[in-house]
Amino acid sequence: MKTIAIYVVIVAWFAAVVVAVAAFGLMQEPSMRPKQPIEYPHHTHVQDVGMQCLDCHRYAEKSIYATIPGTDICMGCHESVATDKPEIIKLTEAYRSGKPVGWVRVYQVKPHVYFSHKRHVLSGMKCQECHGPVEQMTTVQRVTDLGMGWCVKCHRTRGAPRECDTCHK
Amino acid sequence: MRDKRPILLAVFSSPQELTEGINSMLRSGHKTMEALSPIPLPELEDLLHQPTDIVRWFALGGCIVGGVFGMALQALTVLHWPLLVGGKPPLSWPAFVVIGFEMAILFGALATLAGFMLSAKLPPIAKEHYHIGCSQSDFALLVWHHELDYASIEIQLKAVGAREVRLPETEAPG
Amino acid sequence: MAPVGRARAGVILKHLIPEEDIIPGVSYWLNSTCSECPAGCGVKVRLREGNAVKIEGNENHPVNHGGLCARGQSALQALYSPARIQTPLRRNAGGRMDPTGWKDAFDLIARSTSASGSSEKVVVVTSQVTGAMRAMLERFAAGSPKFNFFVCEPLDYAPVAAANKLCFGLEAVPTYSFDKARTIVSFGADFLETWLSPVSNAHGYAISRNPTNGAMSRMIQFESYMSLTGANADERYCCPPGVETLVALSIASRMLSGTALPASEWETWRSALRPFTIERAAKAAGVPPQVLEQVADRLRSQTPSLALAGGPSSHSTCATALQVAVNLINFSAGGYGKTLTFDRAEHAPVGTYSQLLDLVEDMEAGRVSTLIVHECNPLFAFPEPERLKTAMKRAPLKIQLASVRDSASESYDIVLPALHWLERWDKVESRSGVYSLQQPVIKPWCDARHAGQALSDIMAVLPDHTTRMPEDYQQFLRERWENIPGDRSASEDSDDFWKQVLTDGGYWAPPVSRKVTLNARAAEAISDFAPMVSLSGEHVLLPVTTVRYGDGRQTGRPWLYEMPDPITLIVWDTPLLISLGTSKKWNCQSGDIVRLKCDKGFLEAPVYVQSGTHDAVVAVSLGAPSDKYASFYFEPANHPLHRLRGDIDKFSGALSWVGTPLTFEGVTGHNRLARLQGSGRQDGRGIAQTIATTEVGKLGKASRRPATLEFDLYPKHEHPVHDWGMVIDLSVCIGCGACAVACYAENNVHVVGKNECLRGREQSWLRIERFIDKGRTVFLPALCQQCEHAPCETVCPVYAAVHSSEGLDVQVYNRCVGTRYCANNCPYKVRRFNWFTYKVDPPLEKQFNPDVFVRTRGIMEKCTFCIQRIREHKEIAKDEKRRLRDGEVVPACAQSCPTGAIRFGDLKDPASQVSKQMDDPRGYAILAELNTQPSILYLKRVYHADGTVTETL
Amino acid sequence: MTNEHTRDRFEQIDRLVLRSLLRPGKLYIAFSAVVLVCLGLGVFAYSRIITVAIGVTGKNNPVHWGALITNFVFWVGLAHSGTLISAILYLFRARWRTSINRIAEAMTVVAIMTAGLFPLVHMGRVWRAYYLVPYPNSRELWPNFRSPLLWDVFAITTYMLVSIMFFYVGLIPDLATVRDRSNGLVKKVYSLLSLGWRGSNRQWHHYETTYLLLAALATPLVISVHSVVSWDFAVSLVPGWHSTIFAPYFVAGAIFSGCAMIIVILMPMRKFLGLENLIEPLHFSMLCKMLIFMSLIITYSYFSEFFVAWYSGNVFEQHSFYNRAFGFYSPLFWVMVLCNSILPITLFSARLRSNMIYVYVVAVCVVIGMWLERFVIIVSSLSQDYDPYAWGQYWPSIVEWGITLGSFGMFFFMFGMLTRIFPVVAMGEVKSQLRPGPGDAGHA
Repeated sequence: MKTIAIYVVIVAWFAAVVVAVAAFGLMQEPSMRPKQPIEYPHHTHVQDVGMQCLDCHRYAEKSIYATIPGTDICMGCHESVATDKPEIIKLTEAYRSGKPVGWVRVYQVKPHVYFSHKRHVLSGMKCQECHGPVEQMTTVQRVTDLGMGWCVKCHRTRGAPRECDTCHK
Repeated sequence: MRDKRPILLAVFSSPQELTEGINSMLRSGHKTMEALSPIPLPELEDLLHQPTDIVRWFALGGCIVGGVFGMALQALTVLHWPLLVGGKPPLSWPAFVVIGFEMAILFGALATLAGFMLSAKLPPIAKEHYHIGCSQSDFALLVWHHELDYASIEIQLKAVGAREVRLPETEAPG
Repeated sequence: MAPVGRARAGVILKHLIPEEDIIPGVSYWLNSTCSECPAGCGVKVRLREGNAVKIEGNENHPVNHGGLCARGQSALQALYSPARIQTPLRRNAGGRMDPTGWKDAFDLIARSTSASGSSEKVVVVTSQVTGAMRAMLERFAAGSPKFNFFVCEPLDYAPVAAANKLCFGLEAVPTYSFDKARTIVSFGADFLETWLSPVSNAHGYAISRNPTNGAMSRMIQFESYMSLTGANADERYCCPPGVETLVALSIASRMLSGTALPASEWETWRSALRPFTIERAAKAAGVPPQVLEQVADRLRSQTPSLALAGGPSSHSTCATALQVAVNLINFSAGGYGKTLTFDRAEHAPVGTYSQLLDLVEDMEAGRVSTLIVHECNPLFAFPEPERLKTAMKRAPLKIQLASVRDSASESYDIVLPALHWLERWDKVESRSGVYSLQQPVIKPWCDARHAGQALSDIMAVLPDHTTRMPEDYQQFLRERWENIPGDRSASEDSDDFWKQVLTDGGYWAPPVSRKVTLNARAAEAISDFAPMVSLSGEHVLLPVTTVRYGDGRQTGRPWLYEMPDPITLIVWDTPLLISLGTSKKWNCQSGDIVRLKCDKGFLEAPVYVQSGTHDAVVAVSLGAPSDKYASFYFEPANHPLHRLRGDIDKFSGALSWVGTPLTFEGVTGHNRLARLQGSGRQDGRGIAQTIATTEVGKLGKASRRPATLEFDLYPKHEHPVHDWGMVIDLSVCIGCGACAVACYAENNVHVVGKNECLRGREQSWLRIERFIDKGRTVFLPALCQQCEHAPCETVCPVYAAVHSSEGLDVQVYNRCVGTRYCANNCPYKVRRFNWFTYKVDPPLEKQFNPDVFVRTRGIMEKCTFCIQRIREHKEIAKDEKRRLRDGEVVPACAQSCPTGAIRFGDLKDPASQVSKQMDDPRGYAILAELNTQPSILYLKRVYHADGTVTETL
Repeated sequence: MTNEHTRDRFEQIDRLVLRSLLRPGKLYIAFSAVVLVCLGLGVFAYSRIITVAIGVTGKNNPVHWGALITNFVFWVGLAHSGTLISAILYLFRARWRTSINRIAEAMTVVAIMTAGLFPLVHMGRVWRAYYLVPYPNSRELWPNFRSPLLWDVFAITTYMLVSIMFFYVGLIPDLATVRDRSNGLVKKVYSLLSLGWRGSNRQWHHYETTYLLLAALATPLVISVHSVVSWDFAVSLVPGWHSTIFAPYFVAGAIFSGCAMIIVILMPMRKFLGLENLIEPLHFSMLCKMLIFMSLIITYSYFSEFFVAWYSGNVFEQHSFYNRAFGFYSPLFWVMVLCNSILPITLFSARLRSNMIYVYVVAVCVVIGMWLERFVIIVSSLSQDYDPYAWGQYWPSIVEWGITLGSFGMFFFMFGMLTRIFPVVAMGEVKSQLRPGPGDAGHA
């Protein structure tokens, strides 16, 4: 039994190292649900007000970026709507001061990846296919690691090109 | 060699004495014996019952499995996502030979080691009889016998030069 | 002047696309006009997310036709230079420059000038300005004798203008049409590098070099150092500096006999030219007399022909004589109206050295109260810097108005930040009738003002301000755009007009034809000629201008530092170029620092032995590398212009660059020069190939990717949609290196510094190799050959190097683990490895192309035919539901090429230009015997079999 | 030979060999200190590569491989003689191998471990080295099995595992001996390592078969592994590398350097561990003969390379070899020729061969010469290949010298550790040599 115990200790040591490295790696990953400076409730805007994704993320079908709207877009409504809510007051302050709201990016592809929102939106994909049910979320939670495996899986099932230079730049 | 019968251990000083001891035991009808020695004694192979040699089949099997695995690994992974390199087709067999060969050797060697450990019972599952001098200079013989034979065996073995004849230590060497 | 056209009211200086419609992630191209040299090439600038990321030539522009030189492309590194002047600066009591505000600066100006007497002058010293700025300065000078402006350009072309005034009564520089010329004789003019309008020249020159119709032009160069133009010449004759004049005169003399001139004038010319016999010139030049006779005969028989003079020898005490001789040659050969015209005269007049001397005397006498220096550095070009410095100290107020700090910024009282030309609206008129647009492509990131606005603001606070300067430069500029002289054709609607200006990059008024008649009084410039260089075995200093640093203003641009000089292939440094004979005499080798004595002290710099340099010449290029990003940077120890004796050509008032004798004092040290070419010897490798004109017709049909194997272990692979290919015509590649810099800009290629270059770690994806084949210099752009059987791909263990279905060798940067095996196995050695994570000084990183990954340490990188551009255009085509058009995708190198030597396209499309060129019988693939099957086909350089032969590089 | 005499000899062998496992002497501690300092320097040098970048080495374009890959090939080469002496000589029944095969195998194991580090050390992005490992991953990407570097991964891994197995299987009876002569914790450890070896006739029977099979597997492996290493070069198209002769040439070179290294190691060990009775001049004489043989083979290879380059008429090949002999790296080339082709030939003289100091000097020279051979092949070929524009020169930086020193430190440290842990001579085999066996006409 002692023999086995020694073997176990050795294996456990290596396992611990692996786990430690993995944990360190995970800590480097950006949070799946970052805290936003303004709690923007997607579900209210989509489900209650009936807005569409492209109403704010205006360039998703025109550009590689979907873009986050400036405060002027928000103020188009919030000049008069729900002006007394604390989050809207924050928004109004940001708009008045002209300082951009420091939104924390939830989805960011790696700098070596060429990803075009336009191409994906125009091919008929729904936003939710990648971003999850955003319409039910308050602050957006990331639903994928944006890893290559995630991209490849979808490209394979849909028959999208899988050439290296399709995505890598 | 699970044998519940009692065992006697004789210690000799040389392989010649050991061989003689075995021969005398064989003459007296004791077929179940095991020799312990610090060096390989090929001459015993004819005297003592030898199990069938499975190690070589392990080696052959390992090599075949390894070779096939090596080639299949390359062929299947390359076909999974055929990437064009250097103008070569996905299945560039000439280039695959090297890894197939290396895998054959690796698996063959691993299988040989596994076969060895299996057939030589290393490490032993249960406790085995042992004489500590056998890893240095002593040659020992384990004889499975019927209780009544004890005395006659001791006499016989001492006669061919056994330094001592006793009950073996039931220790696990490993 | 031509009649004034109708005014169009209401031109609004606004962009084609309003700012609010700009979409992040989409590229926009804005037209503008390059102000890096007075040539004024049209450019277009690519914008992404508000940053200017690439600058390219504007295909519609009549000057450069789409090409852009290395210096023009480096403008982005001045735009984002760490040495940009970010706020107004004023000198404090301790002599240091403190940041201040515009208002404070103007207050200070007002205070400092209030005490000055009413007779003291206010002088604006400026680099060449044309168009609206020029008009403003002219209005300023017209206001009062007290106000003056002086255009300070190291390369002034004053002798050309002076000679034309003498000969034709036109004080102008003509436009040269190299494209029409069959014989080009250049007396020292480096017209492919810096002379006048190099991109325009190169464009025309390449057209004249078309070998297919059997009428390839012949270029003959007389010069005393190896210039890029000389290296391209079919016949190059190395003569002592200054002797070009003698040669030109003798040729003119020989050609005079058949010239149609009134008898009296003919006689005047004849007597003036009598002393200049072919024999005399040939003896002085060290060439057989038959050569000169033949040149003269060719000029007459192989017409249209073109003679021109420039370069250092045009800056001599007999500069005007040389230009008159050239004019006479061109007149005799009937070139006027064909190969050179005054229809679109180049280059508005520039202040000459004698005028500058007057200004200095004024300053010394305390007659100048305020000196405003705009985007130039008089200290750089003035041969007596100490005198100028002292003189400047007499002026109570010295103001610099510049976008980037230069080497003299410390000597001003106030430094005002000017907008870079990529940040401002303006109208440029580098050739008469070519009204080029400058429009802001980015929002200014410094607290800078338009130079025109700043000048008028300064004027407003000056005492005795009587001139009616425009208060609002923007308004003034608008008026200039509304009132274009001579325009009768464009649409009445100012909105349409403005849209057209924005789309084309300017407005090109129809050329106004001007005939010339020769005036015999010009002969006086010849008769007064005295041979200027006495060759007594001593050495003469020859300041030269190169592709890299031009006239010296483009220092401080990392791309240009890392760009090898096309002749010496040395990066960063500007050594003294000497001949092999000189090096033997001095017992020194390349890299040895020598000390040379001259009238004004010493010249101490490393030497480089360059064949083709005359034994009597020590050639030094202007500009020097500085790590401070300053423009007009020079090393005080070796700045050639400060060693000039200050001789003046009396007809033009130009400063003579030739004639400073040098005496060797000894070797004082060693400085390893980073020369990028390991060896220039081909030894039968067949990398750069040439063919004689007479042989071209005998060539059989070429085949791309020659099958060296009858049997192949592996089957061929197909490219289903596209198969990208490139054809590089070595016949028209002049080696200017514009493509290499374009590649740096487009692909975020790192600049690594001299020390890393010395270790062979330069990162250039595209390089210009220089070889000699059959005695002819060949410039060979070497880049990834995108082999079909790529040796690099097979050996990569992780599929970082793979072949795309479109025939590209792509490199997946983040997959690379850095084994570097691919680079070993690349026979073309075009792969580059990131030995470190290279950093750029902010804000230079704003120029980075967001479509290209910025590689970090340990990654192999290489050219992929600008795959990001292919991708971009495929996306556009997909949006428009069409196939890619031929010529739609143009890699950065091909785009920038002034001569169109690089063609790119889809080989899958049999109608594409590249597909057709792939059958060119001159085609060959480099190292075809390795069966790598490159996608690049080179076309052999065609040479005249009876041209001169070069033995060594 | 009486029984008692046999027992005495057996026990004497045990005593002699196991002495090295006793408390370390001052000499060993001093030796370890020196090699540990070297190893530390190497680790420090490598830390420069990690913290700064691979650019701290002297490598450049075109010489992308330099001293680090030289070390790799060098150590792989050294790793070969162990298995060669052990396995091939075992198959050939060369009984003189028994005294030295353990040391040779230990050298193999240690050298291949040292060698295996170098591809990692030289990588630009070592933290991505796992891309080379074929394992199922979400990216659905596998390594490129067509790359010689991947062949290397497989070959070196296989070779390391098989060498360790071979070494270990040979050790099992001796480990049992150590187990039986020790007590306490040490006994526990050796009990684990010896896997409960009893020396029963059944175990010996399987042991013999296994050892023979492993030897039979290892022999083609030795040849294949260094062939694969040579194909790193031969499969490429660099002139000076691209040659069909490379596989046998490299295998011979590997054996050559390995034999020399064994002499280098064996001679002091024999002296300081008091193994004169076990490792006799005969062994050195045999090793010298192998040196001569291998030297002749590689000398022929040198000649053949140059001849083929000249005879081919291929300008690239011709220049590459001209450059090798007369270019920037020519001094190294000629030192290499002296060390590898001229000095070993002098061992034809029996008198010189019996002069231990001379033999030692020659062996050291051969080790140096073989390092230079790899350096010259790698660096001089790369420095001037196809495109003259891209020609360049390379010289290792201090970091590379530090790592090279560190690799020697590591090798000798690990080797020293092994001699402290495992019996340095295969006791069981030596013992069996003491009795006349079948097929052996009275040797020993």
